[in-house]
Amino acid sequence: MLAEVNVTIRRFGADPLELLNTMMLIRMYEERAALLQRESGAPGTCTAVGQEATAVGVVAALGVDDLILTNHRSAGHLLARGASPSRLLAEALGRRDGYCGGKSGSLHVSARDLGVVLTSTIVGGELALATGVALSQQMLGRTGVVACFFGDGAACEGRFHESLNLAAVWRLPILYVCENNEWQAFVHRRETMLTDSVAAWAQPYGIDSATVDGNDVEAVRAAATEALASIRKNGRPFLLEAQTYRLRGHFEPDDQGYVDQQELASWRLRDPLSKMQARLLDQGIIDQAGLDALSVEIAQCIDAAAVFAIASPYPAVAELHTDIFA
Amino acid sequence: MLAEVNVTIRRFGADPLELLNTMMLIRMYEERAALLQRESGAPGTCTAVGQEATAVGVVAALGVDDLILTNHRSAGHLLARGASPSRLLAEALGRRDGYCGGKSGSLHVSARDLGVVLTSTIVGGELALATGVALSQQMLGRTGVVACFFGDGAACEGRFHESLNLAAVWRLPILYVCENNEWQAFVHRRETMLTDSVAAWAQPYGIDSATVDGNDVEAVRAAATEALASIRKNGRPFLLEAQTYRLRGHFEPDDQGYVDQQELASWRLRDPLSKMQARLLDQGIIDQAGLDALSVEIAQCIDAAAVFAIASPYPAVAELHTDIFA
Amino acid sequence: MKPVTVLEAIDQALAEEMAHDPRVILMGEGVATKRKALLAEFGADRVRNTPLAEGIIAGTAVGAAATGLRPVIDLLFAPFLCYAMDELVNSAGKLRYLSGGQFAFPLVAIAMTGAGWGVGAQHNHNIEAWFVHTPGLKVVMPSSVADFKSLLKAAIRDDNPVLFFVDIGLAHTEGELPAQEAAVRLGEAVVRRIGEDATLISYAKTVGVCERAAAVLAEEGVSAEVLDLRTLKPLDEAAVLASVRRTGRAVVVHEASRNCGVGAEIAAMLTEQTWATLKGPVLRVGGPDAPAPASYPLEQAYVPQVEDVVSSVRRLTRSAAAA
Amino acid sequence: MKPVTVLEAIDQALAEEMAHDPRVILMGEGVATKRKALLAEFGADRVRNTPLAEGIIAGTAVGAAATGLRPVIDLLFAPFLCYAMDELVNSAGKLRYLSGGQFAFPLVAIAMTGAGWGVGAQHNHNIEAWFVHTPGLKVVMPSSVADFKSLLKAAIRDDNPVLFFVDIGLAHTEGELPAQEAAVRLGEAVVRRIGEDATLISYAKTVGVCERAAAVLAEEGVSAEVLDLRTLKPLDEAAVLASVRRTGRAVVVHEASRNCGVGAEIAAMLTEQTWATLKGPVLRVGGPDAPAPASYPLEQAYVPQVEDVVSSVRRLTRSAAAA
Ligand SMILES: Cc1ncc(C[n+]2csc(CCOP(=O)(O)OP(=O)(O)O)c2C)c(N)n1
Ligand SMILES: Cc1ncc(C[n+]2csc(CCOP(=O)(O)OP(=O)(O)O)c2C)c(N)n1
Ligand SMILES: [Mg+2]
Ligand SMILES: [Mg+2]
Repeated sequence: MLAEVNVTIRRFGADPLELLNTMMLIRMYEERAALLQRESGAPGTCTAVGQEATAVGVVAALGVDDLILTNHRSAGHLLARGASPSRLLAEALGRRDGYCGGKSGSLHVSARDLGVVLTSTIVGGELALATGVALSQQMLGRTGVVACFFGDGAACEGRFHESLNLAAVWRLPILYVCENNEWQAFVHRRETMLTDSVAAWAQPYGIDSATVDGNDVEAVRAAATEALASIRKNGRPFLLEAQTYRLRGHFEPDDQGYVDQQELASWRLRDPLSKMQARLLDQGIIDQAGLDALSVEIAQCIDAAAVFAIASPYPAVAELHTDIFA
Repeated sequence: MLAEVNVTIRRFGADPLELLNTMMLIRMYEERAALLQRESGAPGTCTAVGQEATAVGVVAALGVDDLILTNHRSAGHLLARGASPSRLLAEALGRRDGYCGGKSGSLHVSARDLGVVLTSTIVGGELALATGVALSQQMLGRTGVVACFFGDGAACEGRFHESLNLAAVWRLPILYVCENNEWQAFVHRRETMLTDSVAAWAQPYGIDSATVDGNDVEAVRAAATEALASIRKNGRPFLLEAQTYRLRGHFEPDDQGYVDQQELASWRLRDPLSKMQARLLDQGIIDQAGLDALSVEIAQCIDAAAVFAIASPYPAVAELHTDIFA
Repeated sequence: MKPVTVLEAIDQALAEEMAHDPRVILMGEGVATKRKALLAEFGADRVRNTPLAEGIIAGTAVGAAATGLRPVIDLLFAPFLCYAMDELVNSAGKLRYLSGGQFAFPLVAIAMTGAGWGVGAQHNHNIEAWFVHTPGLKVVMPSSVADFKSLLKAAIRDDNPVLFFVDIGLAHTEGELPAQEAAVRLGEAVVRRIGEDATLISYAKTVGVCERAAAVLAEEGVSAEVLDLRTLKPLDEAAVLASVRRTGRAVVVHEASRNCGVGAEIAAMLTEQTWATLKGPVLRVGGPDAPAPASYPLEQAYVPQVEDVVSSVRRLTRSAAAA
Repeated sequence: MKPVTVLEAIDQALAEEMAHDPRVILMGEGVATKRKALLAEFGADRVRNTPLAEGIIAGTAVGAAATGLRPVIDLLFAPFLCYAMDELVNSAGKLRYLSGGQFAFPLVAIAMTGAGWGVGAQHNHNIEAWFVHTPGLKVVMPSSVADFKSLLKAAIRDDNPVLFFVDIGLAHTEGELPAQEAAVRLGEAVVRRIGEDATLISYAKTVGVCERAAAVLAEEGVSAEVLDLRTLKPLDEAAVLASVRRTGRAVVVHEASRNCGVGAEIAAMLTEQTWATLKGPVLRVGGPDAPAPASYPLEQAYVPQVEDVVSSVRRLTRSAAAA
């Protein structure tokens, strides 16, 4: 039985359960992707376990016309946007039914139909491309805002400076979303900048910014909603920094031996999924049985995705020579 | 009669006349270089007419152990540091007796003996190299600070961001000197950034900064002296922004047809040479006759330099293949 | 018709394509200042001065190209492309492929290079071979006024990223534009002079060097064909092969360093594919493996000389079995 | 001696050179995290994690090299060099020349490339030919564990900027280090297998492909010499010429795209210089002119295959006058 292939943009309603649900899907997807990688030696995967609230909170605030640029840690953004776990996993495994026909693998997945465009695994790549995408929006009279996800590491690349400055001067409709997860591969953010908040770098360009608890999905959604409103109203870019933490390693496998165990433990206590589950249990929106049922349902979906992905054939060798020129 | 070839670093004393004197030398040098370019089709020269107070003020504040990195508009920095007008002009004309044997031409003149190192005409190049030079100073226990001259245009390049951030994190002894001359080749600075002051971009990196009237040589010298003291005391980089104006065109010849004539006129009134001359006349430090004599003396020096430069032969064609590898 | 310079031909191409297609926009450091007529005709929205930052200029072009615009960017001098390599190579050249064909990148990046202005190696570096070596990019480097115009138009209409190099030494040369413009496609070489004994293969400024060499050779009774590649990628292999199969001798001439240059590719390709008909080795005349000096006489000596080309042909014609 | 991997050999070379010369420092994203032993031995001053910004890492290295240090920078994957091109090409490669010899740039930039990890074209792009084409830079790309160690040491002792490429496919291969280390200089090729009928010229991972092809050919009675270039610039022309003058047949093999690759240069050079002794055209086996796909089987198919090399040699040996 193959999982259905979803190509429609997910529209989030007011139901907070949907936020939780999506975060759980992402978590289980990424853990499965990591497992598959270990078992079958699939191409190197970067997960964003611990950062689900940022992905879901921001994407939930977007409209269907808005566009997304993402990077090497894209699964959360794609799944929140409605990507099919089956096709995403197929792509991660380099299979024909993946979003990019298997050519991307897990590192540069775009899904144009979902408005997830031009994913680059060059750190900073998304910052350089976002201005162009936003210029198209602006000049071609499209209303959608461009949400550009990037890390605290990308903020150290020169393109961050060039992109923010140009976006400010040209008043481009970009929501810069910095997922400050305290890590830049194997380097702690603290070693790379004197400030703790990347948002502090936005103001001198004339870009408004805000910092939000990136592990609180409802807070992120609210902050992103406000930021988007500000962009649409003022016709100026905005930088939203989500303060979060990369709970797994840089890529799979990574024993995280270099991570301060106390810091890691303290952030584990702030796991965005547990946080939201506790909140919804607390508010009586769901009970433990409901949660368990949800877990089972999502696990089944991920199982089906894995079956689909593994069953999907590799692309034909002739594909080596296609899609080079238009 | 050839002008003497000066290879010693100029040491500025307390005498304000020396500042004026040096500014006049630079002005006459650059005007002659522009003239020679027109007449003899010498390689494209960028002058910094109108910015002499910045060059002289900063260089006068440097010690002999300090190093300088500069760019395409380097004549002022070099001459203030004690470069021989003869050898500099020879270089601009691509002659054998130039500081770089004629291979540089006017655009990338280094003079290692004067501590003017690694001049790059790639805008932003000096920002990328300065961190390394400063790292050598720091690691090899040298006390000299690295003065890095760059324009408002260079501040738009990503390397500005990368350089300042790294210098802040590694506490590198760099005096960043932004010569904000309102122009970036044929683009007005106003078109390229929302802020009027590049110094505003320094603070978020944790870099102290100051803005100074770049057309007042004594003010610049005082500000640079303070900045250098701060660097030596705190072991942290500093950004000094000199607000000035490019009175001639981007390069020679340039009719400046694109320049707002009112803006240009208003800055002509603030010519750093006239300003300093008026001040010294006013203070009775020099009289008009003294000034006239000074002019004549410097003009003779520049004449001699021109004779020297034009008499200097072109490098032998075999030089095409030297100095490639060490 | 009044002769126009290469720079004017470029302006004409830009103006005509911008008039033809509202999606065509022009961006770069000073384009709106220097190309006032374009600014006046098409407005500040479509003719955009940018901050001084080649990376984001290129990145903006790449992002815009993928989403509906057809940007032309003026990156001034070829060495400045070093700041835009990620956007050109890793994004424009690869993201169509890596996305399984979801995006196309119709954009043109213009840059000047070559000897002539004495500006030195940080303004003059013939790096076209880098982009020929790189997947997903096209590379154009014309030699005639007419080609500058028609090939720039073709580059703008192409749905792929195109690097368009302007040889500085040609910038102010004048030429006639044909009354009836020929529709040239990218990837078509042209024979500049017909010959039978040897083929001189070149592009940009050194096409002229080859033409002068051919004239010298003609006096010696050697008839040299001069082939102007015009587009370096895709390479008009058929034209190169057809000529060399006929003449049996080839010299490739360009100002870029020989080492891994376009001449190396053509020499290797010709040797592989025309071995049986070759009367001698394919020879190369190219710039030295050195940065370009600013000093004028050195800079001139950097460029392949007529005499070098002539003596290469002599080497091929005088010894039946050369080397 | 216990066999070590390529990555361990690199670590040993770094450790030994840092011990040998206090001016040697190591910088890069994560070098202090990943090379803990070096950090422990030489301290945080000499083993430096950096912000994520390849341009300034390279620029810092270039500035430091000119003023007394001997930096080694780890730029991770070759495509990331796109962010450091200005510093490597315009500064390290040109500022010695443009300054009339005032500065030298003793630095090494390490980067991985090549198929093997399924990471796709933004991590895997064999761009060594760019740097071979560029003045003022040296380029090293070893194939054996012993060479990774000795050539990295030689690169660090060289007074020029050196690009040191690590073929990903070799990273975890094991090999013995010689008890008595040979002092290898940059610019020396090595014969991996002696042969008489054809020379297989290669570097990095495809040296192994050539060795396997030579074994297959041996069964057919064809004796192929395998030459490992090791250094791509300066190229050991003498070794290449000596071998091909003897065998009269040559195939150049590398994973990088053929178009303007190192194979093109060698083919062109050989044709020019050994024309009289060549028994057939110099052939090239190289990667396609396409970005590297992530999908594992496609990525494997991207790499030159033993069969391609074998059939190229067969083409040369079977037809007296090939093509
Ligand atoms: C230009 C470039 N340099 C280095 C890398 C290798 N790399 C991949 S992810 C990563 C860390 C990125 O850090 P950050 O931007 O904070 O994003 P995060 O991974 O934390 O989400 C690095 C160094 C890369 N892909 N591109
Ligand atoms: C990377 C790069 N881009 C463009 C140029 C061409 N160019 C030379 S000077 C200049 C303007 C520089 O402006 P700024 O940094 O403000 O310095 P200024 O010339 O005003 O002193 C430009 C665009 C260059 N040399 N290098
Ligand atoms: Mg991070
Ligand atoms: Mg300026």
